[in-house]
Amino acid sequence: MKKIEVITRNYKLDDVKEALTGLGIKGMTVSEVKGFGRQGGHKEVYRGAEYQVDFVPKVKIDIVIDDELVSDAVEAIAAAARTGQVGDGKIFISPIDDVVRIRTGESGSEAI
Amino acid sequence: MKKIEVITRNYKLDDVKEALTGLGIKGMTVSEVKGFGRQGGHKEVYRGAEYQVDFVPKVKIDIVIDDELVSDAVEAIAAAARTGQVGDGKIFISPIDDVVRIRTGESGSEAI
Amino acid sequence: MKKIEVITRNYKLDDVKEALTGLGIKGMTVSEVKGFGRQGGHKEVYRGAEYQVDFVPKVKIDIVIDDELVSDAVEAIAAAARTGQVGDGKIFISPIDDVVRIRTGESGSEAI
Amino acid sequence: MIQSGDTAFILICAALVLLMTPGLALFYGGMVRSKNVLGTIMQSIIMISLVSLEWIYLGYTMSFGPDVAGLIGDMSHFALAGVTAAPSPDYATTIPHIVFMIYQCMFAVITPALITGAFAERVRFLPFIFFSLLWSVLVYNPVCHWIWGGGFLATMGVLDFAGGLVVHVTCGVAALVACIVIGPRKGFGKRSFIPHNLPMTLTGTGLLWFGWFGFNGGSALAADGIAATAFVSTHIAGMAGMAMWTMVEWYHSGKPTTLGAASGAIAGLATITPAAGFVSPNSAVIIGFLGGLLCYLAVLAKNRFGYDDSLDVVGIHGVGGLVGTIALGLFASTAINPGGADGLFYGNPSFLLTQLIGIGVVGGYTLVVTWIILKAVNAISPLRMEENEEEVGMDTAEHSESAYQA
Amino acid sequence: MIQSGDTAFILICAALVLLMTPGLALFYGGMVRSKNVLGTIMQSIIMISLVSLEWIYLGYTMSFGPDVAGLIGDMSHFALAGVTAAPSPDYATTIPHIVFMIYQCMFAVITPALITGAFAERVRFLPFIFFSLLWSVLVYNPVCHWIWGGGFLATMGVLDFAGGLVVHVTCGVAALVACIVIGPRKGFGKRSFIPHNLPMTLTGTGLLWFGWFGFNGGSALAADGIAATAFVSTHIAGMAGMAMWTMVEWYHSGKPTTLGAASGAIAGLATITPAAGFVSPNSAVIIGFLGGLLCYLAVLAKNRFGYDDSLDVVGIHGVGGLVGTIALGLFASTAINPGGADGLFYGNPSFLLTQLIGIGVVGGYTLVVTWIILKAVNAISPLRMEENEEEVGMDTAEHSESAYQA
Amino acid sequence: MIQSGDTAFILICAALVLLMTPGLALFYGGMVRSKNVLGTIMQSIIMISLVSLEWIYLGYTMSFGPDVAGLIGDMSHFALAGVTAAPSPDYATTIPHIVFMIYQCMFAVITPALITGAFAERVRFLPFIFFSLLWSVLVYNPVCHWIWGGGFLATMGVLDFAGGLVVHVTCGVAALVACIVIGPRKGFGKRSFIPHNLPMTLTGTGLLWFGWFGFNGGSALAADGIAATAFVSTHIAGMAGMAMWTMVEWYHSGKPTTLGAASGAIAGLATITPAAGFVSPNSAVIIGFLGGLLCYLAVLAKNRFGYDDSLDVVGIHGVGGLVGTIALGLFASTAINPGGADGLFYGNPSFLLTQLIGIGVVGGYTLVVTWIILKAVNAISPLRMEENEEEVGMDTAEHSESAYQA
Ligand SMILES: Nc1ncnc2c1ncn2[C@@H]1O[C@H](COP(=O)(O)OP(=O)(O)O)[C@@H](O)[C@H]1O
Ligand SMILES: Nc1ncnc2c1ncn2[C@@H]1O[C@H](COP(=O)(O)OP(=O)(O)O)[C@@H](O)[C@H]1O
Ligand SMILES: Nc1ncnc2c1ncn2[C@@H]1O[C@H](COP(=O)(O)OP(=O)(O)O)[C@@H](O)[C@H]1O
Repeated sequence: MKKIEVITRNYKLDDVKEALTGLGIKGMTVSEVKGFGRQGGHKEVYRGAEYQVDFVPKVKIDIVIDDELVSDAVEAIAAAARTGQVGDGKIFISPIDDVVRIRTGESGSEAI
Repeated sequence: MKKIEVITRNYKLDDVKEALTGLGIKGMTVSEVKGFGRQGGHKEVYRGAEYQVDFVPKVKIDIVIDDELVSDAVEAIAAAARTGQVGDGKIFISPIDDVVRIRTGESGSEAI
Repeated sequence: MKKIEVITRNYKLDDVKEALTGLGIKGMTVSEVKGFGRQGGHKEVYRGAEYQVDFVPKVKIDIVIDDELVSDAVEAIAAAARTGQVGDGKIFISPIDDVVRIRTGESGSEAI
Repeated sequence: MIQSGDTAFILICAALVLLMTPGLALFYGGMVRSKNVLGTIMQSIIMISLVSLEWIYLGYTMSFGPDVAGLIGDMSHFALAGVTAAPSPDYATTIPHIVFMIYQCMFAVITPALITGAFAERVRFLPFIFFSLLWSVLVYNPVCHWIWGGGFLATMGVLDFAGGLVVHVTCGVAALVACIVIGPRKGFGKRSFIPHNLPMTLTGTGLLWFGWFGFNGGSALAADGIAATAFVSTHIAGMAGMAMWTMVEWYHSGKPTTLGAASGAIAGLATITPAAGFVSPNSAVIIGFLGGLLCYLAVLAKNRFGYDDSLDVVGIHGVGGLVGTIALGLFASTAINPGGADGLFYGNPSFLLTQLIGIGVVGGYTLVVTWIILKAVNAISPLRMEENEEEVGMDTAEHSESAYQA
Repeated sequence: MIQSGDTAFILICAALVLLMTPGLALFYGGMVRSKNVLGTIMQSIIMISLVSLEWIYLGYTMSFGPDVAGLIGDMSHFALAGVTAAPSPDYATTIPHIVFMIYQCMFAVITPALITGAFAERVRFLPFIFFSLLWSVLVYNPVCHWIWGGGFLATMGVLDFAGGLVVHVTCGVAALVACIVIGPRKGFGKRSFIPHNLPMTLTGTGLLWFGWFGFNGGSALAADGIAATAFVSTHIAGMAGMAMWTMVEWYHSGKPTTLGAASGAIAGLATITPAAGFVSPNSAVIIGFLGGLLCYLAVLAKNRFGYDDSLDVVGIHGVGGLVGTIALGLFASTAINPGGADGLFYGNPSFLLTQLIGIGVVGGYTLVVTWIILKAVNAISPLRMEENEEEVGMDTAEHSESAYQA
Repeated sequence: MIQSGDTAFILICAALVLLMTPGLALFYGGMVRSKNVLGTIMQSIIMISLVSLEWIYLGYTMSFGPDVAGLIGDMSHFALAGVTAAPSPDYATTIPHIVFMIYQCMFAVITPALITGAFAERVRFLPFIFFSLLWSVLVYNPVCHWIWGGGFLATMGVLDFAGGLVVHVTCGVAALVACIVIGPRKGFGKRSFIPHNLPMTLTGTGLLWFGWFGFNGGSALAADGIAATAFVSTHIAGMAGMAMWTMVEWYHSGKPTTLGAASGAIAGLATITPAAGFVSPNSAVIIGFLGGLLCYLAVLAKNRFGYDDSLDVVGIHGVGGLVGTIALGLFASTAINPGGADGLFYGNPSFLLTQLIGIGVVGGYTLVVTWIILKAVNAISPLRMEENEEEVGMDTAEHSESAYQA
């Protein structure tokens, strides 16, 4: 099994979710993050004091799936999240040793 | 070493924490996430406009531990977090190559 | 490629970011987390009811980089984040199978 | 004859008392968990429409209409018949009758809103509406009549300047009954119920204090020396309550908290309410201190008894109203207000007895009728949310909304 | 001669109306996405300085200066010349002239602030300032003069107690034009625009209601029976609007929402505004119900038409002002206010016609002039934010700030 | 004789000034980091109890009791002896004496609360309480007596309508001394201290502006033409301050910010405070502009000097009070207020000199005594939090609370 971590623009969340459910993927976990990258940040000014804010709001989507689904999922995600502008984000793929569903105690592919 | 990622109901956090400290595990890192899964979401209405909100609040708990502790930990977590209702969540286990304790520079099992 | 996960004090974020950009690392993703560890928590009191709050605010920084950069990065991070007090946090290193840049579709080291 | 100064004052005071209801919504809303904040706010603000509507058709005439046997007002003022821009011959004769009516309306609105703190985070909206409406009609209106509308307690000489009995004791007793009948929140005693937004609670406290000047000061029904006395003792007791709670808590649990300061202020303000226009500033200091101290102890005691009066309506409003009503029996002075009475400390023990009877009657009546209403409503439509809806929270389960988006 | 009671009342009412602008800022601010909350608040509060400055040099004299041909006031009161602490011979003769001036200033401030809800989350600050200033001068001041400053609509007998036409119809029509000219938000119809902080919106609602007592009650310009009538009908219509919206929404979409309760309250308050001092409390109940119902339907209808009136200025203020102005033609009664008129239901159909003419004139004028102003401003400096700035949000793009830090 | 209009007005004004303290708590609370928001709010609201208690026993009689050698009031009014519902023979003779007393109390409350912005986010609560109490007794009470209680500065002819010297200069000077003695926040100059919740700050701004009408308008102590003048110039200077700061900042740093608009408003309001009832509306425009401009420059200058006046008490209140007191020496006109004076621009340079002497005396005295108090308190109980407690934040370290829960 693999974990796919997607970091992308907030407002692309719904599109990515739909792309994934389109592939029959039924679960994912989302968190709000701040990203630093080529996209750059912006200036903020408080009573004359300037601050450079380098972090921009992003959303992170974690999906754990079976190995054979990975390439389709990555393609679908990239298609859904792409705007072509700097800051579209990344997809990271990493290994998962095992999964357990808490409710039932099932493990492995069963549990996803 | 392994990383155990637990995604479960917010109000189970304290129970899971106690289960883990009961096994002598002394550290963990928690974040608030939103989950999409079989549990389903709910409808929201703002001035007559209806929205389907698919994400439900969950908590994510990351614990890095030595390999030999993994199975005990998983069992304890599952026992503590289980309600038997859909939405109890998942446990993901993944490999960790190394750990460093920032304060001392220690690494490996020492650092946990 | 590796993922470096840093969990450290909030106010060290800027220092760590500078240390990493000093090494030419151009991207990272940050989230707010709560940590449980040796540092301990504090007591809160609401209308006479006492609660022990075991979690302290921390920041988590995820950086995906090529393998050869890892040891330098870890050293730089640890140096930047260290105060010597309990609670400085941890660095976790884990394997990444692949990376995709959404905007371009590039993958592997290219995509970071 | 209409006096513009008095009219200006009572109109603005009515506006101030109206503002207390959203103030209360914030005070309570900050103390619940974030998934219940809208539901909690809603339980307060909906009273503005529910009770105001009831008031103009039923409440005003039941409370202030011509007296029937000392028990209730008759229907003469149904739908505000005879309530015009001319002064009433009976009440507040220097301001338009409708000004008196609307000022009193604001009191009727906030009283059932106060009760909601007792069963916060676990009640369904529909039966809650039934309960609040019935309670306003069957408890608030009669008690208001007995004391302020020329009913039998007024005849007996029971005094209540601005609602120690009419507002605080009734809501406190109702709160106690309600939180016992409805039962504790899921996880009570195991999970921690920590306020989700204390700055919101503190904002509410500020608005409540501000509004309380209208509540107590305006109860003089004129911009005169009595209003001045009431206004001053309100501020004094509020600050004394805050000072006392803060000090006792600091001593007792090691730190002074902002929620404690806010709670002490509300305790002091509630405690002075019945006495505001009848006592000297120096008595107000003592009454405020007493309020702060005894309400703090009452809130601590609750944790022993184990009922889930979630936002401490009993401990603060109930005990505050009780202590204030008794304190009035001790500290009242006709030197301050010739229209009032002398209390025990001014040589008149019988007035204290009168006040105790007032408490007994109002408390007993409220207890019984509230219990009956709760049982009746529960029989038709259960007040308690279903377990998993309670888990999900009132905001989505009862109102299909979320309070906050990142 | 100056009456201290009246002066006290109108000064405090002016303060209450001032408070409505920050109240509105919170009401609107809570409904936008968090990245736009500061920009939204700014669009309201900046009116306090922009329009007040305009008012003391131009607005007051254009609105209330000696009449020129029924169309506009002359420049006699430029820079408040002749506006002193002595009473005006023409307006509000029991209070200092400057009190009348500052009270009216607060109305001029909030009106363009109300419009901003229509084009929330997508407008650049500089051209927005141009638009608001021009609109105040070219729309608000003339219309205000026509109705309240002795202009031709006043002469015709058009009545507007506290701003159904002057404030709500003008801002509603301007809102409609503006949201069509400026176009919908990026992603409109696809992404969901969910309020980021409803407790903020509810806090704003509370402050607006509180301030509305000053808005309507103070429009009597004295602390008298008319003020009492206006105050009471304001409260009654607000609560009836809230009750109606809540019930209709509960029935129609399955749950009563807090945003619905707040919206209904504002709808009821807007609807009663033109009628407040001219109708009986029982008429106010009906007017409030009508406001709640029709504004609800108007907001639903919007979703059909597909224009992006983001915070429903048209549906709530425009429709509210319209309905209230017509309702005044139906329910006005000289028994309540001898200085008013009798409406259709009191045997005088011609007054209804007068009101309809008033609506036609004010609506038509506002529509045309607003459109011209928008086009002119757009030609000089485009109102609409650039796409990626809109994505980033007004707070950082227009104001270099962030509302919240963890 | 008691006038109901005046009594109504001053009572409501007292309520408005009370509301400024929670307003200030929000204004300041929004500007700190989220871990310190409760501690910051607490430092303001606790003044309501601390200083009110001090006021009724000591403060009122020291400030307004019978004069002793031009320096201080005697103990005649200890515990409000002789302060009743009858008017004072000396002050505000148309309202009850206790109304004057409680109105003045609200000023005494907010002044030390204003200082807290200077040393925000780093002071321990216990020594802070000592400091504030001593400062109220040793600085506020004497200065208040000198200027408003018939002391030597009043005799010399120094004028201060509503607290430019008594409130703003004293708190500004104390702020400067305090932030230097206490030292900068940990990480000052390296880490960024960004406001955690600007909508909270803007809410506070709205409440402060609203309350300021009571602060300045009520300082006429009657609902008359002077009150009208003061009310109007307050609004005008507030809006002019906001306009000026916004424009200067826009020009200077590229964007107009909401914090800038709020800061400019407060600067304008503070600047007009000493002058409010003595100057014409047109002068108020200029004074407001001056306030906005000079306070902006002062805040920028601070960044050069490197002291950590965290929330700009010196730059806004100190400089505002200073500029306003001088401006009064320029713009005062007996045509506006016969009880006032003529300033330089009205042909009377000596009055400007008098004002400068007033500034010198008040500023010098405050500086020295504040420094002594700080040193004395530090010797007994160090004001500064320990390093790691400062890191953890005041909310948990000092008050065992958290402001927000998800
Ligand atoms: N090496 C990295 N490790 C972790 N996260 C990264 C890394 N590089 C980029 N990111 C995340 O991806 C986001 C987008 O990256 P950015 O360089 O701005 O644009 P793009 O994805 O178009 O190349 C960043 O905001 C950050 O959250
Ligand atoms: N494939 C997945 N990848 C990542 N997170 C998942 C996945 N499936 C479920 N989750 C997370 O687990 C939570 C619970 O899953 P759900 O399907 O609702 O119930 P259950 O755990 O009882 O099967 C989800 O809300 C989501 O956060
Ligand atoms: N085993 C672990 N797994 C995951 N996170 C951990 C673990 N141990 C510690 N942490 C994280 O590191 C933080 C710091 O750890 P702590 O034990 O307090 O101090 P130190 O890092 O100095 O040893 C914790 O707050 C927690 O977020």
